[in-house]
Amino acid sequence: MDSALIPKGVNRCPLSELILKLGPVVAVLLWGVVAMFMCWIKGLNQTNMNDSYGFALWIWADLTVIALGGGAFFTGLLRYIIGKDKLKNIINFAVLIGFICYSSALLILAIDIGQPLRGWFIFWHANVHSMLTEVAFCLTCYFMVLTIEYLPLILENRQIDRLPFFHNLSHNMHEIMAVFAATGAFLSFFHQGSLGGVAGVLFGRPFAFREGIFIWPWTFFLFTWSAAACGPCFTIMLLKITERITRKKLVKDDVVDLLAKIAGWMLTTYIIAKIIDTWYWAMVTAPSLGFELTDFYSNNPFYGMWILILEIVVCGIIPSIILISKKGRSNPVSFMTAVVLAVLGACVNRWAMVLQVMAAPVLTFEGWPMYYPSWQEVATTLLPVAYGIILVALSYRYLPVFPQEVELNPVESEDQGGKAKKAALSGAEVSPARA
Amino acid sequence: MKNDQAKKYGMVIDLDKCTGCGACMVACMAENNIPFKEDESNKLDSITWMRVYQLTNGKPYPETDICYIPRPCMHCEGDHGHSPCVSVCPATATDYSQKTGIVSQIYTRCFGCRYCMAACPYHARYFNWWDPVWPNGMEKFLNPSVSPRMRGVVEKCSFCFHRHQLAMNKAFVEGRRELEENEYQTSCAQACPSGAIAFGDLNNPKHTVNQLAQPDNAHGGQPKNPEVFRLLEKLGTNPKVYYVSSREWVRRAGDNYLKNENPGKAH
Amino acid sequence: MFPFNFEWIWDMSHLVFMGGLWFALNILGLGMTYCIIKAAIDTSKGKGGEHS
Amino acid sequence: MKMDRRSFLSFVIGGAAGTALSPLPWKVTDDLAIWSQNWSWTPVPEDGEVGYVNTTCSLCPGGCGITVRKVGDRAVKIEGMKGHPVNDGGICILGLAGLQFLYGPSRIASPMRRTGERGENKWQKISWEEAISEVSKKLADLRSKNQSHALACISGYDGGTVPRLFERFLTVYGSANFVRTPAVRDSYELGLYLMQGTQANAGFDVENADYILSFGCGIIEGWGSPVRMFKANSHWKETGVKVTQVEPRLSNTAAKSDQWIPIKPGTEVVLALGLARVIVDESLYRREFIASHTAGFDRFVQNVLKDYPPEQVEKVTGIDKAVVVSLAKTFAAAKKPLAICGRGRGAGSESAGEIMAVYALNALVGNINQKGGVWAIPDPNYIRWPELEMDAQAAAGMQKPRVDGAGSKKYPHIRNLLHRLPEMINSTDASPVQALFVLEANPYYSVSDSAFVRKAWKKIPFIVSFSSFMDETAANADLILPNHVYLERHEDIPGAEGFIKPIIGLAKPVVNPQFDTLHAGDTIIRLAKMMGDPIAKAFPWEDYEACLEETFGDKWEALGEKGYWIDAGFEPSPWNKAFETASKKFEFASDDIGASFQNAVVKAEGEESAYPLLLIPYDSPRISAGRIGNPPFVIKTVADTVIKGKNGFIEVNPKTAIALGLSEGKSAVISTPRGSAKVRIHLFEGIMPGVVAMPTGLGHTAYDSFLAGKGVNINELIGPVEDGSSGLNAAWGIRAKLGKA
Repeated sequence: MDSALIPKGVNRCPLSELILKLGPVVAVLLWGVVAMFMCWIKGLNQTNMNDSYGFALWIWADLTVIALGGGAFFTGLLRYIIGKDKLKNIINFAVLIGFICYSSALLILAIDIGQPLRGWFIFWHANVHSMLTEVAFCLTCYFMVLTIEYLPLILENRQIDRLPFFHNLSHNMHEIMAVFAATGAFLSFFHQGSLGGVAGVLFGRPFAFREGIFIWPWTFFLFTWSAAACGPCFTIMLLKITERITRKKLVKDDVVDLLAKIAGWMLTTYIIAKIIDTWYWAMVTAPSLGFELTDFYSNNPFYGMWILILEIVVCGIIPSIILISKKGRSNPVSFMTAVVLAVLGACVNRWAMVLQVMAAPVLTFEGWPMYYPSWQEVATTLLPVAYGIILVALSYRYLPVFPQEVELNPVESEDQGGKAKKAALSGAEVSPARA
Repeated sequence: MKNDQAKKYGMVIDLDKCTGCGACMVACMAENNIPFKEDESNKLDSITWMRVYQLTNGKPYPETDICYIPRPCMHCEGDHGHSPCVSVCPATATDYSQKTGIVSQIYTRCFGCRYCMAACPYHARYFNWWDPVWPNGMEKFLNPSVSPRMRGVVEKCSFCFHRHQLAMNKAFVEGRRELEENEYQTSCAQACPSGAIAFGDLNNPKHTVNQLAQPDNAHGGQPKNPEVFRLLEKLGTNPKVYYVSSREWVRRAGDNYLKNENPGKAH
Repeated sequence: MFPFNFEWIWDMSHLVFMGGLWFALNILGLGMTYCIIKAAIDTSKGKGGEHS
Repeated sequence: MKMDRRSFLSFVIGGAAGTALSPLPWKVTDDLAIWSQNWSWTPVPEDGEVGYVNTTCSLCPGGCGITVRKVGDRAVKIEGMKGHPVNDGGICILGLAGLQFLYGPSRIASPMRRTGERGENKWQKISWEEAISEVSKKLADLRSKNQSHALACISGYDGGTVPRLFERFLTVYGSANFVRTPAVRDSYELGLYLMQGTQANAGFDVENADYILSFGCGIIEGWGSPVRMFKANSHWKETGVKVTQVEPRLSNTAAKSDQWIPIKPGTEVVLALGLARVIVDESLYRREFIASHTAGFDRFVQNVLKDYPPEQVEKVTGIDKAVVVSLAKTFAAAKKPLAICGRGRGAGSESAGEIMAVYALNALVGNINQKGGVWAIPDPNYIRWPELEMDAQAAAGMQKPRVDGAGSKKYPHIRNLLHRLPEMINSTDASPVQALFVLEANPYYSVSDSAFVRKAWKKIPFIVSFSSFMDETAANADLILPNHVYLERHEDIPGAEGFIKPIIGLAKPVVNPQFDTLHAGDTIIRLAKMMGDPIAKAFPWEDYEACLEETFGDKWEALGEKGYWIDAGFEPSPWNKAFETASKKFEFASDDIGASFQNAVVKAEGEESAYPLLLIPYDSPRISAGRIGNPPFVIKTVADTVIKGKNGFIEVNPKTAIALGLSEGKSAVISTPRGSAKVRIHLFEGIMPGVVAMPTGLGHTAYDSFLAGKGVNINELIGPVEDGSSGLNAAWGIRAKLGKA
């Protein structure tokens, strides 16, 4: 039915099957949309946030998707600036994931603020000293970059590509993509960093506060670093899930391995830096403000010492070791474990840097306030997930997201099918497909 | 900026006198059009610009002791006006006035990101989770000098800044540029039946607050009076609300100390 | 954001921050303008699409 | 086909680009932001000319002067009146919230007649003419059946022209049953009468005392005139006057005191007499007073004090005997020590024994009518209306004994015994009260043993409430004749509780009446006129204002200008003229006094075996109890360890709680011989183990949704305990048990 839109040389399930399978996802999406409008119309009393938890699930989700969407900028940086050419086989997917993550982040921000109709004041009345201003500006600009990076892929749709103008536009954009990617990397460095700065500059909150260089607290660099480390892992994780769902190999192992190896080294260096940061904070920064490390961890189930161990040891050191060793990467189980743990690590780090910052009492006569999200918060947080699944599914169906797909999954009816399939089976030796 | 004209309005609250009666809280609500809901028992979404906390010395009966501590906005000066909340507001909706030392909040500019609340260690900032609703007829007692806030914005104690404006207007008409101490008083300071709250210009040696707190401006306004302390002094927020207590455990409760730390007046 | 917004001050923070911002925006804007114009020229020359 | 698609795409993209470049989206964005800054449902207060009106607050007997700020014709803020002799600019939490009464949702907007069952809250609006004539008919009917004495009036106050008009109405109608709600002043009056022979109110020169020994007085919770006491407390801090607070719970007062001595509840009198014993024993008393101006000292010493050696005191009160001795020495060593009593706010009476034991302490140190001591303050006797002409019916009615028994042989010196009323009604088939007026009181809520009160209430056929608010009493009345609130009416407010100078405050209308209400003074005058002679004759005034003006005569103008009248030069009578007892001396002992001391300790109701704990009520400065329901602002200040949602908390010492297996926040059931209620546990180190405490003023069923349904009305759990000698309700708590819910 929609075969005219589907890229040449690939196999796609019937449209009806797609619609059937996406049905539940669309339902979740609609649930999220209902919750979103409830928040907009009735106000944020629909949430379980309160004056102690001004930042909660949403801001955590925001920081997390941006960190995990960091795969786009880092892969772009490696591909276009550093020149890791091999990565062009995964860059489209990375950009797609990045686009989803960033558009989701912007949407969540639009729900999260108390006066969405005035949200643009953050630009108009910008306070350049605020980390959040930096976040907003860089985030928006980088979202533009992602759109610019995603656009050529859309233009490569079989039908659109037939129009000469769009074909040329796509071509031209590819030509100067390095410029956009460089801008994107610049912007990403700052907004990933300023998201870390958001917590790090809070000198009234010793749990979050860090010293640093010039105006940037250490968390600024740690956030950028961890996004560069965990973002690619997230891209790989989603790639593996996509491959599992489509029951196809979409990107060759050597590409994934390269990305994973780089991510592994990033994660290793990150976790070393993070350990130093934590140690300095626990031994110097916090004590100078009257706090001992144990003061920041409570015996309640949400904010126990386990969170620190989980973040640094389980989701930091362990995946680092796996990802930097060839053996670890070559075993599919340990490889996936490492990738998932790295992703979880970013989530846990952002959780601590948002929710625990809110919860850890500063005044001596206050306790640990507890928080659990309302269904409206959960629904609006799941909304981007549903939206992401749909966008991945549609992009996969109609756009040439994976350049190696045709080669790896030759369609039997075509002439060279048999050959290509044999080649694919022989694995990594196969040279990359023609441009 | 002419330094000789710069005021630094601040408060000194005598915790020996404070009885915890709560009059300051209601005086504030009545003056500043603070909304109220049917259920205000969830203190995490209950707007109280001025909130009286109850401290205990943690000792068992009968050695237990209680102290009440009223907590308005501290109007932190931080480091040269770099107060925790002002510097983080992305939309310049809150500002530190070098002229008065008052941290302002522009409700119509605020778009409700709540970053300032995350920044404030004193929980002095409140978000309007709900549309403010006054029962039919009760909107009649609203004070026209203070605009009621719409849902979705952050609000906090303003040191009754509108009273400063009114007093300045009056002084101007009378051809004066300076205010007398009693011409500008916050609603809570005026109401406190115990006279526990003193308000005035910390820079003016004639004002009670200066005499009580003896702020050391060379050291971020730290009090020279040994019975005076500020909340969370170590964080460097440099608040302009000072507390007096003759009880050592109360002064110690004002800040965090390491287990073996001697709570002297360390710098 | 603009010098005519009243909270604007001509200080280092604004120059660095807003300078960076406008710089990035300009690259993106100019880059896209270049691509679009070039695509239009290419198209008029008969390149691309079904014709290629 | 190809061209079509191309042109369509061009159209869409071009259109979008065109719209984006036009001013339209920017204008819409801007307008939306401006709209969000001016939401029509967020009120904008109307501006206007600012003015100030001085008046007197009558929310409690404190008698404070207040200044109301007005903008146009709206009252926007209440502040303390500067220079007022009682509160000099200060104001309390309740007074500050006064405008919430004026403009509040529980105001009654017009006279109303009940249409459903009592308490169903079904009403029919009626005219004032109709309302008053309905009362008139009922009363005429009652009177014609020689039942005039079956009319009763429960009033929240008895000083000033309004309650006196009501009392006058009852008298000329033929009923002696004007009953004022209880207060600790009943006990003080009794003590002053028995020991000094004077009919007077007690004044305490707290500002000049140099040591304060308080037997459970809520100095911070609203005892006496609250703002004056706050100021005194600060004055004590400044001048180094030490305060010792004796009570089982670490109240705000105890927290502010220099020394908190926890005591087993109800044994304060034993401590007072024990202290007296030490003072006598060690000859620390002031001889110049004892020797020349007292009578019965030896008898006091012999008869009473032999029972209270420090060891015995320790056993009964739980206070270490060394503490008892040192406390006595500290008290006696002070130059101007002052002992005061009256639990909490003083909203209830105390036993005669306790009051007189404390008086005796003051007498031992000679601070009767002295600087820094206890003064007898005479009534400012300014209401001098024409003599009543009583017809036979009235005279006959007045001969009948009061329904509460006050002034009878059994209770000779007492004027009001409201707690006895439910019992008197419930103990007979036909209620001795056939018609009830309720003026500025909320007995349906505030009289203890609520279940019993409700039973009695049902037996009263005709109940008229004069309340301004839909309180529990109004909600369960048959007819409501709503009074103006205090900010809408003229009224004289004589006296300020515990104040040392005779003073009369004047309440003035700050704003016009907001609803179709009528001044209770006018209502009673109009009722009297409608009932015709001889009742009408007793009310010769055209209206209440004329009455008030005539009452004050030449003082009226000055009163109106200043807002109050004070006998600034008042000094208490010197010792040689002060005492009007038979001996013309301060009497330490008489038959009445002896009996009081013999019955000194008032036991809590209930068996210890069944009810191992003691439940005591406590007053919180942030919860108004009694006739005034807590307004929204003040409710907002109540801690979440007192009310959470609708749940009320009970304070329990952790030791007690552990023994019962209860922890913080857990639901529990508190049971007493009078009732039981569901509560939540709040662990509090400041309460004596074995004692549990609940706040007064909660558990309302009426008023507005801000107050109703929150917490428990402690009167549901506590019943009256009569002081054996005086008949006053001296209940200070009740035995109780606490179990898991």
